[in-house]
Amino acid sequence: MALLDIKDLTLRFGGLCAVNQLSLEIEEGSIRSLIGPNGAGKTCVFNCLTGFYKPSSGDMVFMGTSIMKKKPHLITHMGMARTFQNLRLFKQMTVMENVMSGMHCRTNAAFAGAVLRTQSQKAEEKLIREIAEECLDFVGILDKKNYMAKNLPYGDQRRVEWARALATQPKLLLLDEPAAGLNKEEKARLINLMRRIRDERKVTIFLIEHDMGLVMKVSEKIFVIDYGVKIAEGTSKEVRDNPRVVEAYLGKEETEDAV
Amino acid sequence: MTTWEIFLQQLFNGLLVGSFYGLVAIGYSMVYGIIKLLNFAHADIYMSGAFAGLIILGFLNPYIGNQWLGIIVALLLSMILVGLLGVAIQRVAYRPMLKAPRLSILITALAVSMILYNTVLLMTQGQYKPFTTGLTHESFYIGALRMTETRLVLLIAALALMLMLHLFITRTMYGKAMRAIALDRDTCQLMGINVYKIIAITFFVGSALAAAAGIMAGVYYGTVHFFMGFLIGLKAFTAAVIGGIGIIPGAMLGGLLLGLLEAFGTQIPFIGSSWRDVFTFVFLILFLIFKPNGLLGRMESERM
Amino acid sequence: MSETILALKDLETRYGQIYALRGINFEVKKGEIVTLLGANGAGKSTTLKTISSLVPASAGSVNFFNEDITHLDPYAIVERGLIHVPEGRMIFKELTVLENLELGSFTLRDNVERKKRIDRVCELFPVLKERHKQMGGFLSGGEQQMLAIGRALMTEPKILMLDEPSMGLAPIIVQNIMDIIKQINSEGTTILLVEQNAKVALKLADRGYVLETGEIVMEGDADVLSKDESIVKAYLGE
Amino acid sequence: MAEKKQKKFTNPFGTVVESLYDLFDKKAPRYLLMTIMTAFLIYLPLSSSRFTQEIMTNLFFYVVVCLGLNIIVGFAGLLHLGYAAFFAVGAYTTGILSSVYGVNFWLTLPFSIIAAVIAGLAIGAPTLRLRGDYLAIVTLGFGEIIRLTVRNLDITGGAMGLIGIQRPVLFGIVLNQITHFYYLFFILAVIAIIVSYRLHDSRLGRAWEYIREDEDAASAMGINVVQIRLYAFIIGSAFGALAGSLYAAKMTAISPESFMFIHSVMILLAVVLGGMGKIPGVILGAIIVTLIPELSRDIGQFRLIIFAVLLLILMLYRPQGIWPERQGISTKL
Amino acid sequence: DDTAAPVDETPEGDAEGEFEGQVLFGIMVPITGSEAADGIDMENAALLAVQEINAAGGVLGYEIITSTGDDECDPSKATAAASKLISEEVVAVVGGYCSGATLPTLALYGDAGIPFVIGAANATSLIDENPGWTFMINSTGDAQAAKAVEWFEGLGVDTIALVDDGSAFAVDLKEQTKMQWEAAGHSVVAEDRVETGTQDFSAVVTSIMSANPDAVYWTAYQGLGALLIRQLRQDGYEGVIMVGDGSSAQELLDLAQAEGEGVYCTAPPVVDFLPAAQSFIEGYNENFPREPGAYAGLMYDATYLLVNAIERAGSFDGEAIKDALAATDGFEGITGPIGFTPQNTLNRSNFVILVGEGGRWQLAE
Ligand SMILES: Nc1ncnc2c1ncn2[C@@H]1O[C@H](COP(=O)(O)OP(=O)(O)OP(=O)(O)O)[C@@H](O)[C@H]1O
Ligand SMILES: Nc1ncnc2c1ncn2[C@@H]1O[C@H](COP(=O)(O)OP(=O)(O)OP(=O)(O)O)[C@@H](O)[C@H]1O
Ligand SMILES: [Mg+2]
Ligand SMILES: [Mg+2]
Repeated sequence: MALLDIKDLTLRFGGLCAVNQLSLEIEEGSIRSLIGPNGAGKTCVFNCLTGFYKPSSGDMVFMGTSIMKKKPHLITHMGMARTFQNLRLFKQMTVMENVMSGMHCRTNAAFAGAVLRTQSQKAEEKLIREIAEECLDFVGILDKKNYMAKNLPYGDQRRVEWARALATQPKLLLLDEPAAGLNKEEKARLINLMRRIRDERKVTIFLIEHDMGLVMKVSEKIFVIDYGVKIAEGTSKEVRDNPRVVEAYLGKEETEDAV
Repeated sequence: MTTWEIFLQQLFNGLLVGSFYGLVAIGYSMVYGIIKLLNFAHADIYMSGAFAGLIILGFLNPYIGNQWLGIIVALLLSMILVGLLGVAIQRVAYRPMLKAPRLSILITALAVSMILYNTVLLMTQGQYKPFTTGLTHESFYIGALRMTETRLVLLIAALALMLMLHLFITRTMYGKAMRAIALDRDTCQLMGINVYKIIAITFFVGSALAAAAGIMAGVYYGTVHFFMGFLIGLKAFTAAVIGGIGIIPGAMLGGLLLGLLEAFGTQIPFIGSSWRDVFTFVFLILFLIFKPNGLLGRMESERM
Repeated sequence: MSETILALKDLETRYGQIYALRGINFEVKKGEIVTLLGANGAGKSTTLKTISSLVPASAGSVNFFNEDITHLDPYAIVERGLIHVPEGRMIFKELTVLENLELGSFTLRDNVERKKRIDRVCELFPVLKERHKQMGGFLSGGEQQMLAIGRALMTEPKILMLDEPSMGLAPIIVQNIMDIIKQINSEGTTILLVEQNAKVALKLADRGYVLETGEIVMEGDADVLSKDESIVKAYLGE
Repeated sequence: MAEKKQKKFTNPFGTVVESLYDLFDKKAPRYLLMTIMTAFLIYLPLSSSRFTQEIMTNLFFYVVVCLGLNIIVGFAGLLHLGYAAFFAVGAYTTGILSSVYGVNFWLTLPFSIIAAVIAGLAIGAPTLRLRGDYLAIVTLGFGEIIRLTVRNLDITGGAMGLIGIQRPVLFGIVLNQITHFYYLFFILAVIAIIVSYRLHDSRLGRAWEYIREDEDAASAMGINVVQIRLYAFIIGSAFGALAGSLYAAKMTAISPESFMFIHSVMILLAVVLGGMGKIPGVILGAIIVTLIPELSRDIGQFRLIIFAVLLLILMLYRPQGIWPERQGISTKL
Repeated sequence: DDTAAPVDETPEGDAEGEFEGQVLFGIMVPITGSEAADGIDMENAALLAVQEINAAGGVLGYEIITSTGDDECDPSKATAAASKLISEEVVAVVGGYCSGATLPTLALYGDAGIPFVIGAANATSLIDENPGWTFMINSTGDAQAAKAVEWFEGLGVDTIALVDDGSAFAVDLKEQTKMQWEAAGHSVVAEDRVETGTQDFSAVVTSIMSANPDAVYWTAYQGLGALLIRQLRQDGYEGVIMVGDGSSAQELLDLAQAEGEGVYCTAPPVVDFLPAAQSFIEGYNENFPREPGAYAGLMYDATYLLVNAIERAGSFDGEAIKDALAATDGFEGITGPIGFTPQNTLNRSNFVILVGEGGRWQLAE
């Protein structure tokens, strides 16, 4: 059975149908991409999956459980993590603290633990730090752990977001335009990183991206939506040759400009 | 009094008080709308306005008397004066704080409030002052409604001021600029908007309207006092929130609604006037729970 | 050779202790499209922000039509005809498309002229006409970008500075936007363009500068740059 | 934009203060300084006047309530304008139990906390999803509701308030001297400081900070925003209630005037002035807000104006608070 | 026992140099906050008394100096103010305006062994909290209520409405009046309350108008009282209006303007009608830019009474002063003879009924 199964998902804002009867499956251990024109409803799909928007109808089944009515924090708890299209770091906090936030849902010390400094609370704190450092190391910015997040260059801020998402120890990672604003070189590293995340950490990846070169290189299967409706799905070649996709999204120009 | 008379009377009372609330609430809302500041000093601006009106009317009395002509001239002069006071306060205490954390500017507002309030306290030695006018309070009836000329004129004046403001906001670029500044100050600068000038205008208008309300209250109630702003400040603030804070028509509507609500709420036997403010605040809380953005407020829609 | 209208001299900008610009010099001539290239954090956006005075210069000067505008307020710079479309589009999300456009011409008193300009912008971007009553925040990314450019055009600027106009846009829209920039330029507006997508940028531009950690490391005509080996390696790939 | 006009002077005073703060932020000097201060404060009543002790007791009380409010405002970032209501809840719980039902003072404390938790839940649960300033007005309204209610009810003694609240007895000694209360409030303040520090450096403390910084991102990280905020609300309220109970015991008489809006505002003022979220900052704020008006009593009628002007200048001079949470690159961890 | 000793050295500033030393009196009144007006007035009266006494040679050969503790009409500020006075080792304290704020200080003065003469505050709850060191020279609420009931009955009133502002003092008077009025077989047809700082009374006025009582009794202070009177009259209320001692200042009539005509007041002995007080009024007007308010006379008396008691005690010892105060009998103050009940309250009712005529208070009796 697929890790994530979206069935007839529909999201309406008043009269606007942002996502329309969308169905798709993400298999465990895969890298999948979602593309489509601006305003097609891609981010809305992520927002529904992570509980930020409440879908009007349909069903989303994650690891065998429906997450239709679940709050964002519970969904994260179940093993889904996301990054944001416009960076949403804790800007005034250090990189380390940012990443430590990911461990919140895997730990449980509360008031008593904090005030009494119990043994288990101390052990937990230690674990949180270890995991956070490990995740920072994984994305390659461990050396900047004590910087305040807002002082990092854009590219590094993106990495903090990835590390933070990884620290929640997810099964499924949703990346919303991770390459926006990155240059060539960084995009290449991003591809490498995504593969490592999948292979070394066994995390399934679901990606939204406008950089077609990157998308085609990294994902085995691509879904294309337009006006919230799925208009195509398949391998990068299939998608690229699909006339509907070319007309709605790619345009006539050559598009292999990435990487 | 029959129930019908009480109803009519309270309807009118509610509208009149509500329009005072509305005038003060507009200032809260405008300032909140443009720089997201809960301007604690606004209630004291209202109070200062009343005192300015009293003093100016005293000066004018020998020349043009203290009936409607005198009152109107005094009203206009003190609106200008207090408007300028508002601008000056803005310049000294708020503008340097625009980049600071939002709660810090709340504290400077508080400091300004304390300064204004205590200055008037010192000057009046804490005494109530009579606001003497040459108006008579002879009453007449409109149907079953007992009415005085003063009340009628004040209500009309308050509504007219609100209407003028509404036109100013909707018919000129200033209104749009104010809303835009509220949304994003930096981008406004990139549109060639002199943000500080617009903020200053906002303070001028808001303060002038509060002053107008203060003077009207003085004329209507006949006394002024350094403490007079406090409660109406709280109420107007509430009205602004009910209407959807930052939204100017909302403030007017919220003010009127609150005035009516209080007028009728206190006539419910169980509530009575000792529970009036409890009633107001319970209503406010319930209202916000069910309509978190106020009457005219929109859900802020943010994209992830 | 046409006249130089914008000149930066030894411009330096700091964020606290961090130097974002370490003394850069360049100039833009009338009618040109000039592009700034550079890696993440090189200081491209900071350069534009310093020119438009959103962040203060710590040293050096900016000259516009031979006037020193380094220490003017941003709105005063706009009044002189230099306009900046910032990173991330920055449209007013809770105002309608029409209101956004109107605010673009805030400095203008003449309502008739304002209407004329709105019509002109709508001609360039027909989508905006369709959506003129919609809240800005509900537009899609590409439409927001068009609105941001259209709004900037409302002032009829002498120089238009665009910061990454193609970021986050679908390929088909990127092409569209670039065409429009070309058109605006051909109608007489000088353009200073910052782009990650170096390929697209160099294709469009007359000249380019390359920034690295707050310094200009290379400059030249666009077609020369696009053949330069290091540029190809760093920015164009493959 | 405003930066453009900012003068580029570095003020020497600021730098000195800053380096003092740095000193205090390191663990070893901090412990040393704290030990010295504790010793001094324990010794103080032995050689000082009643007035000094009264003021210091008042200060400790303020430290406790400010730290309590700091959990809500500083840690969790919720603007609370009705905090006085929570120490009213504590004070009245103790007052009623002790003066009407004759319950031993110490036994009233758990009830006082429970009452505060219930009040915190009642107001927090439905409203904590409101954003920003709407919460402020709700809490303001709640504060007024509590004050007016205790003023209008019979059980609370109405406008005259409760009188005849029993003095607590500890080890057979009836606590009725100002010195007794000095030590009692001192101990409470020390506990409040320790609890605040520990909360700040814990998972819960970080969660508050995440939510304060970016609510959506926090919930995407698996943080239950409403629940964590509710924690802040409840813990902060409990602080206030405890302080209120002790206050009732010290005053032996309480009335609605002690819980007016202006008190909520003064506490908030202390927190923001000192530096939201920063524990030594909040304590400093409490000191300024209690001591300056007291010490300047002799100035008479001008003192509140002078206080307000001072406040304004301080805030303009240090917009982040006198001792703010952090600046520049953090060296924490 | 910490008996306050007089300060022994003579300060340089003393021009006459005849005094043996100085003795410190405390004055506790609100001089800031919402009740500052009356508080400042009371402070003035005490200062005037001290000035006169010093001019006449001081007390026991000592010059009186004063220290003011500002209670801001707030209980917690009041305990700080009281502590301040106690720490400064005052010999005795005069003052006490807001009953609520005065209440928690009684125990403090008691513990410290400092006699406290209250010039104004008169809620009945003060009696219960008095540890024996407090002396109230203003009649308490019940005496005032009795006076009000008596007067209403004389006017043939049967139904009344009671309005207060929620302050301890006003609620106390209201409760007392209600109890006594109902005990006398009449009915209270409306009870209302307004918040301090309210300007608009239309709700109260409307509910009074619909209950249509023969008389309205306002038990709180003049500022709000004037507003109530104006709004009642302007809305056409034609019954009797009476106000309590909190509103007995001339200010009430100034504020109520034309509508103040015919309003009654149960007043403490207001100086204007006291033949013995004429020189006080002159002295007050000379020294301060205002008219003496309702409690100025009592405060002036409180100060003189204290000095009198010290002289009778022959020492500055707290215990001795307390005993002397308790033994006071027929001390002739400008407000009338003063003596105390076993509970240390005034042993007679000193209330008078005033009526507003031509914009001034006149004795109605
Ligand atoms: N909160 C909202 N209220 C109303 N409409 C919304 C809301 N959020 C999104 N929309 C609309 O839903 C549609 C889809 O938006 P979405 O953000 O999912 O697009 P997208 O595919 O991510 O585009 P892009 O590539 O530009 O990010 C758009 O037309 C947008 O205007
Ligand atoms: N507000 C700020 N505070 C501190 N440092 C900043 C700030 N803004 C930018 N910087 C730093 O200044 C440097 C230049 O940033 P700038 O945004 O100009 O880069 P850029 O060339 O536009 O990069 P990108 O392609 O990622 O947009 C970076 O190192 C960045 O970290
Ligand atoms: Mg998107
Ligand atoms: Mg940039």
